[in-house]
Amino acid sequence: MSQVFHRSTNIWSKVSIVLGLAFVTFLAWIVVSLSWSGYVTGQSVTVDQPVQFSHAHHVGSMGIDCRYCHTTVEESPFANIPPTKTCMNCHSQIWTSAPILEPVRASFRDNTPLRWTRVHDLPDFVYFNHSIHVAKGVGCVTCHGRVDRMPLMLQENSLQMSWCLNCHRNPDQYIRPRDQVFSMTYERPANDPDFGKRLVTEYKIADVKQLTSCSTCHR
Amino acid sequence: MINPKPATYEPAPLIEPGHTFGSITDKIGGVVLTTKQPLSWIIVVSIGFMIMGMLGMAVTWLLLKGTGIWGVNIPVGWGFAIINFVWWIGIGHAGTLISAILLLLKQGWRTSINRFAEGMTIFAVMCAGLFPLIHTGRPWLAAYWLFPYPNSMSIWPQFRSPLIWDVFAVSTYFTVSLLFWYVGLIPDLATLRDKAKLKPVKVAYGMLALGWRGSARHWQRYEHIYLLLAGLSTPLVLSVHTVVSFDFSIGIIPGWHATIFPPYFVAGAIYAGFAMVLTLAIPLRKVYGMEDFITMRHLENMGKVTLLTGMIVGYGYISEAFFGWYSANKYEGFMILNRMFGPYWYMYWTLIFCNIITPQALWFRKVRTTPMGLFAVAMIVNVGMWLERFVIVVTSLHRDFLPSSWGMYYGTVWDWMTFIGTIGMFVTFFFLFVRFLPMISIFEMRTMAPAAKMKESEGH
Amino acid sequence: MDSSAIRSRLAGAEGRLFWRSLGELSDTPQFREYLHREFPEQASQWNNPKGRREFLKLMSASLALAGVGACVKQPEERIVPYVRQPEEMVPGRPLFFATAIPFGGVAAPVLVESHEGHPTKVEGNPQHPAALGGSDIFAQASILTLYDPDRLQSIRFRSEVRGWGDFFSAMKGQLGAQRPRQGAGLRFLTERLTSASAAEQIATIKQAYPQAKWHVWDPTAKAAGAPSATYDFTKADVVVTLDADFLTGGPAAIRYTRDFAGRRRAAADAEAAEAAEHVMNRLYAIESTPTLTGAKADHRLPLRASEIAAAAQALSGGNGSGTFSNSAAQAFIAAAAKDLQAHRGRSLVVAGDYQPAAVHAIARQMNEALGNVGVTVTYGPSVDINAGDHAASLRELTQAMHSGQVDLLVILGGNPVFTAPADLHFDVALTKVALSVSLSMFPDETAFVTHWNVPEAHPLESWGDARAFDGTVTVMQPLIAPLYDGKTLQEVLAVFIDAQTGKNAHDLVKEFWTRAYAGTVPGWTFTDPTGQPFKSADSFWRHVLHDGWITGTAAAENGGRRAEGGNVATSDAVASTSAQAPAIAPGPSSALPPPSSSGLEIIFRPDPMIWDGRFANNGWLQELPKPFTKITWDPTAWMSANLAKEKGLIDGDLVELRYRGNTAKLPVAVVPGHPEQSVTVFYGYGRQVTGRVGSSADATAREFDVYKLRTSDALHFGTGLEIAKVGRYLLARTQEHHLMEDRHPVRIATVEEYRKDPEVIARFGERPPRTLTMIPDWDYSQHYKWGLSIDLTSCTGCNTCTIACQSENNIPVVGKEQVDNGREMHWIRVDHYYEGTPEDANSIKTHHQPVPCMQCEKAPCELVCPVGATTHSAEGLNDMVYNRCVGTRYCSNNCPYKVRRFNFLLFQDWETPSLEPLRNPDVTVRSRGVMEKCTYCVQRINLARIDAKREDREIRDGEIVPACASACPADAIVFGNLNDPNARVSKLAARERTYGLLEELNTRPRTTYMAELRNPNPELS
Amino acid sequence: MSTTQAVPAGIYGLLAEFEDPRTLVQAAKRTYAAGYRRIDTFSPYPIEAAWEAIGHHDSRLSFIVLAGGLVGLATGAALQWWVHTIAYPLNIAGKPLNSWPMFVPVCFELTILFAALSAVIGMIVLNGLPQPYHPAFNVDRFERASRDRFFLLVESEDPKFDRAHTAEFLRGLNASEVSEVEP
Repeated sequence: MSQVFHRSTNIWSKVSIVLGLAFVTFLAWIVVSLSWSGYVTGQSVTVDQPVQFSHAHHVGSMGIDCRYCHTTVEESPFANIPPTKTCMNCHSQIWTSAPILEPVRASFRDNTPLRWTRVHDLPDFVYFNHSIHVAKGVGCVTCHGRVDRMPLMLQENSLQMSWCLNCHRNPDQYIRPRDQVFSMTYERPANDPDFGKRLVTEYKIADVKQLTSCSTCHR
Repeated sequence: MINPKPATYEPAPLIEPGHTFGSITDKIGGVVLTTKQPLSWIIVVSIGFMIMGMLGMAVTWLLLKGTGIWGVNIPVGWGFAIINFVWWIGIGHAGTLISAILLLLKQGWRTSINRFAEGMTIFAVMCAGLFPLIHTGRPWLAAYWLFPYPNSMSIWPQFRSPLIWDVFAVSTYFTVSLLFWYVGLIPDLATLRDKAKLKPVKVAYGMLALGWRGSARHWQRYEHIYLLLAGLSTPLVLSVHTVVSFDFSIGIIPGWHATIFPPYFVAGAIYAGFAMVLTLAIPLRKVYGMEDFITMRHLENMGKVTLLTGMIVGYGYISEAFFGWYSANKYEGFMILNRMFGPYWYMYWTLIFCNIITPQALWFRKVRTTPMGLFAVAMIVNVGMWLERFVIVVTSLHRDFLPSSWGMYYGTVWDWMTFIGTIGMFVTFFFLFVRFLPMISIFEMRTMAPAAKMKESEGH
Repeated sequence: MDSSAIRSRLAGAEGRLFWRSLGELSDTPQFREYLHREFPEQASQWNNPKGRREFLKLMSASLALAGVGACVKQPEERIVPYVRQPEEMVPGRPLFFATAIPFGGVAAPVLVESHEGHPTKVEGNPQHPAALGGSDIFAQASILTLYDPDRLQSIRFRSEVRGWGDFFSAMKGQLGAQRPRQGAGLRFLTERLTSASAAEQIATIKQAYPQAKWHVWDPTAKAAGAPSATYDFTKADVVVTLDADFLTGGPAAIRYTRDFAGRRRAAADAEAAEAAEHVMNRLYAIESTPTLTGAKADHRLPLRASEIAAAAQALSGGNGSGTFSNSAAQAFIAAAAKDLQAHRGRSLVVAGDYQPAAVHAIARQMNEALGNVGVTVTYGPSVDINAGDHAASLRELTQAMHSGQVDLLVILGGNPVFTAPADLHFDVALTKVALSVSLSMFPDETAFVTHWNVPEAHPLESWGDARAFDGTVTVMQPLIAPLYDGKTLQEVLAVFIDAQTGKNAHDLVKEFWTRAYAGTVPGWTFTDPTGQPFKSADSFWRHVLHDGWITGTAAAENGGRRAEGGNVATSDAVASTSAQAPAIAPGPSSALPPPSSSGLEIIFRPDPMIWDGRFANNGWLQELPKPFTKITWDPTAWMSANLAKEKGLIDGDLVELRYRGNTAKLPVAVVPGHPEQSVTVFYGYGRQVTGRVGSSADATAREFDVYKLRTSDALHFGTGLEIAKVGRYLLARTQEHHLMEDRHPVRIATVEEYRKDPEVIARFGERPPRTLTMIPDWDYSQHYKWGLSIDLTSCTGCNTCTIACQSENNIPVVGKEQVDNGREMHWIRVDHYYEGTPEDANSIKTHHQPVPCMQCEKAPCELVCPVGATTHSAEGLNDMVYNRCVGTRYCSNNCPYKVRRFNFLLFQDWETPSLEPLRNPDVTVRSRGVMEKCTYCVQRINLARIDAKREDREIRDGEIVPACASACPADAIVFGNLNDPNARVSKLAARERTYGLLEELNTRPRTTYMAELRNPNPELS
Repeated sequence: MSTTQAVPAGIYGLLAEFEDPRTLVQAAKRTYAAGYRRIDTFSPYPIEAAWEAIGHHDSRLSFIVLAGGLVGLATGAALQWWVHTIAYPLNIAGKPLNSWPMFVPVCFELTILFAALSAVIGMIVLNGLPQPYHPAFNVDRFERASRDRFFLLVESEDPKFDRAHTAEFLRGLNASEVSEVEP
């Protein structure tokens, strides 16, 4: 009998080829989409902190300015995490016995720093400079989101290169007046198309060639 | 479609007399379907496999420690890896040439050698393809950063770099060769399906044969695209080694920056390839008694091609030397003198001996028609072609523009293990192929059988 | 083709003018076999069981490792803020502090960059008269020593860990015993010191213990009786050196280089009009071994060390006649003498530190006769508080030790057990000492045999003070608390002074200088830079700490008062030498040491990199290519080509040196221009007890200790050396080939030629017109256009740029084997070429050329990168993106300058924790498998650009200074914006002597060179 | 001629076996001339005359391959142009953003790749492969179709097909054997 296969194999052979191709495509899709996912980027993932510090409370309700704690943001590449001293300025007066603040008091007492877990963590080969962004009208909210609504701090954006490039390629769509940089609630005028462009010229913001040169961020 | 050229003098026949469709089928198919193999096969494959293991070790150590385990340095940033890459790719070319170009040229004698020549191509390209990847400092990234795909960095490959051209050329070349090879196999797989006795074997070959049944309608489309593939492979094979030569000629290093490279590399590739085909064919026909199909005529023709391409390569060397002098460029001039009389002089002169002096023996019909003679020449040419790449890569780099940065290069034990390892890989794969697939195209051999002759009115 | 024709052309290429250099050894089989050591090396790795197990273990993990390498999540990071943040500190921004790094007791004034409280980079102090912003390799490398994990980490008594309290009480006990005997059994041994506060402490101790003795030993100290002189090269038109290397080897060289090179540059670039007052100075170097000074000289006369005195005599005699035979030498000396005569009051004769007092006397005599004193040279008491005959001082001490008179020996710094002359047998003597104390930064040979070891604080951890070479008082302040509770010299001395019990270095130093300010210390009155007295002690001290030095304390300004200041410390050493102070007139020529007629001469020199051995554990210095030979990690015995031929030696031969009954071994380096019949050996290697870097790899290298040959009666040279080949030794070089091969990477002309016809430089090569390209030019007019200019006329080849770059850019040390394999990582290298015939030492001319990345506008490297990891920035920088690089090395192959460096293996040390604070946080730390190269210090560019943009202004010219440029003592490297016509770099780029390296390749380099101009004496050429 | 198996009512067709290519081709021609259209021949190697005889010629593949090639060309050109001028314009070695001469090699390779793929896939699809099961295999002797025998198949679907009459006709074409093919 020279007939090796059953009738049905005609269908099966064709179907399996199609399925096989589909499966490979699927795998590729998985891998690619994984690299964009919050699992890899840490986007919108909350992390444990030694103290359950709530920006929502301090910024949202109390309306404390960003710079009260993050003092160096305007002059340094690095927006500092406040020293325990800063916390104690108030908390030596109020909530002096709140159990939640014990780590802070302990730190101040035994002079041992708090060990916060980094939320916005760029790779070591990326050199981000807060001071210049603040100086050129990039609002805190633009990258960090509405921290005044974050009971626990989380990473609003992916912080991936493609995300950075959105703004470095067309800053006019993102920047705001300098006096609004630290505002949580600022809205760009909707009806003014070249509002951003005017700011770009006014603030002498570097052109796109410069902003997208590799050494601008990598060195 | 295929007829032997009307012979002017009495050449050895392309197929020894007395063969029928059946005898051809049994002879070639028998090698695959038999249950027991010649001892030599078992020995060769096991040795090859062991050497392949050595490759595995070398590559593992490389991934752990870094490229530094090799001899590469500054100024000689490329060493064995690229030499071997070019060498293997070159070898691959003969397969495609035989199956495609000789097909277009209606060279009947290609029929009995194209199948394993194509196999040789595929395995050679596999060996070659390994090197550009592992020679990088960070292979785990190079493995995919060299391909354009949407990524979170919004960064793409740099298409002006010859290395990217390589990526596309080599991967295309591999794919097309594989397709060509497989398409050629389909009817033979069907034969094996029908000829096999055991059900599992029938099923295995049957699935691969896609249910081929020799229908005239199928044959027509089959022949159509087979010709088209040949037509596509021909410019492809030329382009691949041209692109490989761009790796060097796009560079500005004296000894690399030469317009003659593309043709000279292609010729070199075919040269090396035919040498390798001979190296494989001569033992094969002996071990499997295929003298009837791979006749003296084939060997002689291959000898002639080797001689011709050898002369072209020789011309390449001479013109390199000539332009070194004629260009009146102090860097070019020094480069060629450094090759001849510099620290690597022995490499250069050995190369001249292997690639120019030795093949001259092929002028003599006596040599062309003694398998041993041919085999010896082929072996020497294989070595010579490796040396050629060494001379191009290393002696150009080690003394370039600024005397202060001149240096020397020597391969380390890891370089050698990797190189020899790929030879083991090649041998293993090739002999596995010989075991499980017909090493000679059965259906095309049938067309050579006397019974296939038809009157012009009916046949073609 | 006609091979004879080729041969003839080849012969042409290597004709008389250029000769086959050491690099050509790579053609000889021995050398090839030498380079070809990979196999044994790998095999050994394979054979040792540990290596193999590791291999197999890792092998299993590998593929997984390789697979995931790319797409792993970042590990969690912590942020640890301050509890109470210091006032001036802004996290993320560096601070700079002025301090000093003493070298041989003399202060090298520096500014130190500090990130979040840890120092990362040393720069020269721009205000300080002794530095003017320049620095040297030792100052640059000191930062690595600070973080060296091998430093002595605790106080030890007989190698048991003890506390400072224990030491204190132990000493007090000893003193109790000594007091009745007036300290008869008490001995101090220090190196050269210039610290006034320490001087006062010692004086105090000597008052309390009149019988106590204070000795001094520094193996590199100048010859006994040599006067202390400071030179002003800005005023000298003609300089003649008698075996003097004033351009290297110590803090003085920083300022001397600046002055000497400054003169040459000014003259080279003088417009025709002002050419008259910008005469290029002319340097005649008579030297006993090739030095960078000699390499810079317009005329160089190699003589055996013992002949120098005769040469000096002949020179003062006004002609080459008399005692002197050699004809070439006669012509040379005659011409030099004539030139000196012609430049009375504008000339200078410099005698070498290692030449005997007599030569110095003759030199001084000549300077006085020529009226140079007070103009180009100032003689005065040494800035050392313990100047004098070191050998005598040490001999006296060892005699006392041998005869068992020493109960307590306090060794403050230095490593006498290793460095003492062989004939004194210091190590044996030490065993006869009842109790010995050593203050040292490392567990070295001395610490190994002394009872008490006190870890010495690194200068960057110390309060202290020292004088600059010119006498300027320079105060040291710590950048960081002592890492290993190290103590300073003052703190240890304080232990012996009841009044100072419990005072720390800061108290001691501040207290002393405020008293000096108040005038209670004789000899000091201070005024602020404007010449006004300070308002208060506080404002005085703030000024001192801010500037790091005290104005008006230099020799020239108040030599007299300084003399008194120096005399505060009256020590035996000083007393003993003050007799043969420079005042003595030079004796008749008969009194001169006779030129040793026969026998091989041996010349002792400190190693140019690890000095007297103290930097043996400093990887940066170990891997820094030594001048001329470009050898790293090993010492060599230098000799002329003729001597080598005569003895049948080639480079890399291991020879045994027999001298005065002692033996040592050294590998041979044939150095063209070395005087005949003499061999230069470098002491400092062959350390027995030191850290992981310095500890000699193999037994052979431990025999490289040439201190074993050195005797106290002839410290610097002598005759009677015998050498015999005993084998081969692998030398790791960064440059194999020292010929220009007719390619003129360095373009050379004389001032006359250049002034007559400025095009002479351009004619060395062809400069393609900017239109010579099919490709439209990229437009840089809208941005800054960075460029770098390197002046070969000023460059002395001192290597400071290389090591400054290494420090600034986190460049790893790769080790000898890797260097030998051409894998050194220096981003800026100093190339070195010879001209002349090796057989004729007089004919040798030497050229140096620093080579960083050229930042080509049409960069060949960029074109071939498959992943776009190297691209051009808007400002025309050739960016290298490490994190994108996959390491094909194609860019390096295609770089005509070969300035790219590749991490072939994991060269960075990720393990050692103490090295982390060393790294510059503004520069990515590169890992395995990526390419790297000079970036023009883009981190500094970006910082400046950001600051400027925040202030909405343009970057000022000179606001950005790359590490190499700021470190360069010769000010040979200038960086700036080529789009700004007024920028210094643009002006230099416009000069006719500016050219691009390999510009015929049309790579459009942004780094340009200014041709080397020399000023030879027409009579001699 | 004894082996015409007894098969159930519906059969797929009749299969005639021939010894050598010549007879096959003549037979095929005559069958075609006799007005049969749903016929096919099977041979162990390609015989141009055979498919001419049964009036089959399909040239669609030429156009498929051409189309494939052009798509590849376009893809290569578009991709490279987009990457270097739109996606991330960077100054590489001072070359123009759209340095098209350097894009040629990749365009070329992609042309070949796409063309080759479309050729093979086209052939497989048009031939209705993979089709492991075919009624013809139900005839035992058919396994020699891939060895040394030549077959002519007339399908029962053919309007002129008549089980007895057609079989007779085929035997008349000196077929060594005629068998009925199970569906």
